[in-house]
Amino acid sequence: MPRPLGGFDRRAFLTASLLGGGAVLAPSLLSGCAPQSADNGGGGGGGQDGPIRVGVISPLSGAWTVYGKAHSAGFQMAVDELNAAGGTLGRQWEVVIADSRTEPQVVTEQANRLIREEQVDFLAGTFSSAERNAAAPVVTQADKLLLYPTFYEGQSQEFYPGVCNPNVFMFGPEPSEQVWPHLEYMIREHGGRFFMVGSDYVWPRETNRLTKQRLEELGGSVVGEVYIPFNTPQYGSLLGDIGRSGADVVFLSLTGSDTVNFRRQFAAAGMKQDFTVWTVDDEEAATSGVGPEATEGDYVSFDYFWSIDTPNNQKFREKVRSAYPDVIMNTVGVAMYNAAHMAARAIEEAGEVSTDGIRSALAGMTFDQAPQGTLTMRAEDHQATLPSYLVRARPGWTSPDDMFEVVNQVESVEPETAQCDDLPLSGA
Amino acid sequence: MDTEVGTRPDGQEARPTRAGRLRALLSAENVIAVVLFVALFYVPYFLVGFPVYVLPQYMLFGVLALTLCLLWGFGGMVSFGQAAFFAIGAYALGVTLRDVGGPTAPWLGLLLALGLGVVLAAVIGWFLFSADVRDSYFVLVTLALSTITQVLANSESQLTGGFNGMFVERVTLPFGVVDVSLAGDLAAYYVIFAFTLLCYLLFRYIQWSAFGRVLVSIRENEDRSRALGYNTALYKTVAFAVSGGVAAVAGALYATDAGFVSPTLGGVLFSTSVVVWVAIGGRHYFIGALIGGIGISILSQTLNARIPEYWQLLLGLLFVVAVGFFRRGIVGTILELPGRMRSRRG
Amino acid sequence: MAELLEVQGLSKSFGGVQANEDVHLSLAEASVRCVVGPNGAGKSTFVSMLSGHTVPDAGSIRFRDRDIAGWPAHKVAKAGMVRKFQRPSFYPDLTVAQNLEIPVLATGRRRGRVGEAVRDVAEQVRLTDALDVRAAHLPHGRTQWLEMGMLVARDAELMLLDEPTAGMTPEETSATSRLIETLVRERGISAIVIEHDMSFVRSLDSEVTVLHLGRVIAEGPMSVIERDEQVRAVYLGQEVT
Amino acid sequence: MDRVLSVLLDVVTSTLVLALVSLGLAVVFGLVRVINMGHGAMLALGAYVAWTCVNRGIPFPVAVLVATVAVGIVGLVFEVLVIRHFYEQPFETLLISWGFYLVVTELIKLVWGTDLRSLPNPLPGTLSVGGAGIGNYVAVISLISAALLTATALVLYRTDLGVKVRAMIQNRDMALMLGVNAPRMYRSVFAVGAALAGLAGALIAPMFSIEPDMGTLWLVRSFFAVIVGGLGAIVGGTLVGSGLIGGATVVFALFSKQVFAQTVVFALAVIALRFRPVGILGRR
Repeated sequence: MPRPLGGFDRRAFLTASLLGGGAVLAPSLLSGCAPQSADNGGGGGGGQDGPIRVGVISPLSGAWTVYGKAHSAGFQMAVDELNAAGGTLGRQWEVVIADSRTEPQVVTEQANRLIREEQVDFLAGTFSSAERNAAAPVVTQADKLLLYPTFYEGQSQEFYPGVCNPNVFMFGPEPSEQVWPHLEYMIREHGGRFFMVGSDYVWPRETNRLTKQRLEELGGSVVGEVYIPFNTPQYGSLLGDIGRSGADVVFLSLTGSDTVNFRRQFAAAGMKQDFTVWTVDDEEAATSGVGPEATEGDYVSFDYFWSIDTPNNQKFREKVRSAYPDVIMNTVGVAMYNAAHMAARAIEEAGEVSTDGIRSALAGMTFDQAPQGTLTMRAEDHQATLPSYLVRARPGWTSPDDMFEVVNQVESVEPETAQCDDLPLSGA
Repeated sequence: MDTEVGTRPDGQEARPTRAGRLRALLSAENVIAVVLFVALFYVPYFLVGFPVYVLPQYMLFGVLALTLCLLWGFGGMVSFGQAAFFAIGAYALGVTLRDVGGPTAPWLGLLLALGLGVVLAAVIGWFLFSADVRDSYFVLVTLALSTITQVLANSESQLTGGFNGMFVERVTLPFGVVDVSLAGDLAAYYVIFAFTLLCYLLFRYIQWSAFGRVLVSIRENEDRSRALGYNTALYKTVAFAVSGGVAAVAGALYATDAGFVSPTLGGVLFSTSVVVWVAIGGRHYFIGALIGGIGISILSQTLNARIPEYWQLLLGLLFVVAVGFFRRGIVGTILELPGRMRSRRG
Repeated sequence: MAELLEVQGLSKSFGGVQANEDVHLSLAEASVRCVVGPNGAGKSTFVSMLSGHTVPDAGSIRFRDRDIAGWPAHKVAKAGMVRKFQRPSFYPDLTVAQNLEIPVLATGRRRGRVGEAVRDVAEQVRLTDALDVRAAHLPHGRTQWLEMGMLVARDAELMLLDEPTAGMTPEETSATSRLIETLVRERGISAIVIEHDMSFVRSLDSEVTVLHLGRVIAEGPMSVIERDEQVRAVYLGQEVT
Repeated sequence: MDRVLSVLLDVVTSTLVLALVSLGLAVVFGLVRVINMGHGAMLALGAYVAWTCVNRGIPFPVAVLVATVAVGIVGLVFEVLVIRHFYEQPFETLLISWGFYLVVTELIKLVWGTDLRSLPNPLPGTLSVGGAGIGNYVAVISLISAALLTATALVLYRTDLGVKVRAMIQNRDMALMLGVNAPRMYRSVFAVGAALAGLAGALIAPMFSIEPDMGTLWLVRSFFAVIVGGLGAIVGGTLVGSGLIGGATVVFALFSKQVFAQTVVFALAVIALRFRPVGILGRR
């Protein structure tokens, strides 16, 4: 087979460089034919007539595909409801879904595409904090909004523009909403010595830091804190450490396949009988992955569960069953659903589809039709005030329908104020 | 003139070939390169918005493919760790901008990226090549390199921002009298276009140089080259260092252009994508690797939205075919088509 | 005048098996030495130690008054002693011209002179007609010549030729011996030739060193060697004449 | 004392589980010199086949057998269609088997979807070994791993077939003279390697998340286990390599952060490769 060795003699080399050089010089000679100015702000969306276009970025392939279905379905469902009711300001809604492939770098690319090419009016979605951070500079530069649905570590100025950003709204719970309301219950029922196991990144570290702070105020203590690199298959040594730690509660913030692997091995080692497990990651989809025997009796806390019995949720469940029977609905799907409805109300209130209009109308808005109860978007830091539920996995559950029973609930938790420099967050 | 020497056989048959025919073949490669760069140059004249924003990033992926092409197509070393260098460069610029600042920080960052890429590759390369670690073993080590890079980038959040990633602003590069700001997409486009062209010419120069020829001889028969007096470990180390350095600078430019860096950029998944690009584009021609990197990125972007499952499957199948049965890759095959047709007629 | 190569007390053992023991050899400028011996005599080990592919346990290899024992192969080659392998080793996917270009580049010639040197060597090893042929397509005999050409192109002062006529027709074999003679005469290159083919050795008409069980058992012109009792005993059953 | 014993137990089980996962890789690499990057996809395939069987009401042990055979057949087909053309090119086989990984992983996604799956633990409960607890199922698969390693060793060193196979490693031409049908032998070895991957995938399925990419968890680890262990030293090498990669991670994690433990072990593996390119127990 031929291989190029000296496939480039000097003459050809010079010719090629000259041609290349010529090409570089050419445009300056062709006066009046300058490159078209590519403005960075993107187009003005769909304008003030025609459909309202929303870009949704979901992890439809890659490591977090399992969450992606509920994520995009939640938004789509709300939009279908809005359209069935005649749209907003007399305009229909259009959703453009983009796949993040669970790669933050792809999010940067897709956020740009949605804004510049698809001319969407605003963005919703992204899944992990990394994905949100990847989209944030893009929306900031284009002055579009991002409605973010996922439970996350809370806002702190050092992670600007991913958080503390006037263009970003948080529809999911942060640790003071997701964890704090249930600490007293757990200490009372199972004891205050916590062993913390998390994936090795910001969300678990921050969640654990806040949990530890509150736990110690309540008289509890942390007897172990371990962070696991992603994609760790075996947990032998860690299980041993936990076994010897004398902990009451194993507090888990592992994610992805690691949480499944850990919990299955934890159960197989017979450790469930000695320790109480509390996870702040494993919503219905991940718990399904772990399976009934390895999860029974374990605690999970979120703002929403499929099994909570509010009137809103009963209606919501019916709709999901008929529209998306295959989707395991969860906290992020519901947050996407809420985000769409609240955005629609904001547009109506503002009377136009504009970043400033939606932003100022969303700030402070209360939405009582949320499946989990009543939700308020705090004006000050764009953090949703949410209900909080602590549930326990039933023995021998077979599906999300009978997966969890609620053991502790708070109707509305006022989250800690975000650690941002300039509050309230408002458009520049 | 040494034009008669160092020419390439055209086709499989053992027949002498005339220089004119070879020249035609040579120019096919150059013509494609010129067409590609002229086309890229004029893209902003015809398209606005997203393509102008995203193409520079794909060009940098193309440069990353070039660095692997040097190693694999010319040096016979497959690296599953190119993404690691790309990410290290990206973080180097990001950290410099964040922690040093000032008007010269962009240059410092690019320099740091280059330095880190070169030094890391040189150290790893010399460590392994001097003990004659090669082929599959080398692949495994580079695989470990990207694994470790991703794990550390995730874990060392003080430095890298961890899993949540690091923001990198669009830099302004002071060129003595003028400052070139990459803040506008158009400026970023042409700066990265120029960088890509420069890299392509650099790699073609390497190919043409004595170093490049010796590198190919090492791919063909390392023992022979060594027994002719070449310190082959040194040659391979230099090739690896050049490749690591260029990959790191490309990564730094990517960081400032995309505005965001996260650990997956250095991971195994991205590293293996680079191998796929180069295999399908054609590993024996730099232009093949470049087109592979840019073209497959464009296709991935468009097709992943439409047929995600089937596109990945198709890519996997294409890869198997390219590696096993179709080693010139797509561009290589097109380039060698005229020669093959002529030799069939002859 | 100092000898080109002076080998003394060279020894090597592999896992208890003594491959070479106290081997000595000296070679003058522009001369040829054949090293013969039955299978397992230690010829390959000997040549590998000379070329730097095997590190000797003991002994010295003085080449142009430098002790190169234990040097890595590429430094030995740089010093001027270049090896041809038993199985022809070249660049199969490159053309003959490119094969010859690589060793020329190693001599540090200026770019403009490379082509000339390549054509020059090609003519010497009768490959001018095949410059643009891929080396893999050469017939076996010609690949041996190609590899020898590569040593010449490298400006070797001493060629280590490990079985240069293996797989050759009788005509090619005699042409090879003429080639070696020409190289010695015209370019002043020396050669150490490891061979099985006794008629080839005879036709070279050079000094011969006989190895047996890793030791030198005889040394001298072929005519003397052939009458040596010990050599005859070693080759008993094998064809010497 | 208790702690020492329990750490020891962790080291042993970690080593044996990794050895189980790596054995198929070791057999293929050791005997036919193919670095099978598709190994991870074969593990996943084994897990999915077992999952499907169990969900159809087939008892777990039978499901494991079905997975073993099924993946063995997939390996055989892959060998016949592709791999056999490339035995003399270790580089190409490595890359092609990576392509196999990409293709099979995507096929798994198409057939089974991307939801996380799990298999119930077939042997719940624990047993106590001198005060230290260990899960029944972990104990059983550790024993199975030990048994498989022993069986492999017996086949290779105590049977006619083993002699032939080892002759083939040493010298292909000589093996031909001994009447070994090399192509058929290669094919069988590759299929056996695939079957072992399927077996391992099915066996570990109850302890792990079953998902299309589950093989990536093991990719680098098992390659290092095999290669660091040693070329040609199939059983001992795998054990030593797994001990270094799996066991050492456990030990390092006692004193340091997990990240550091994993990084150091990889770095050690690279250094081992540098100074003993043929592996710790390997021979050229």
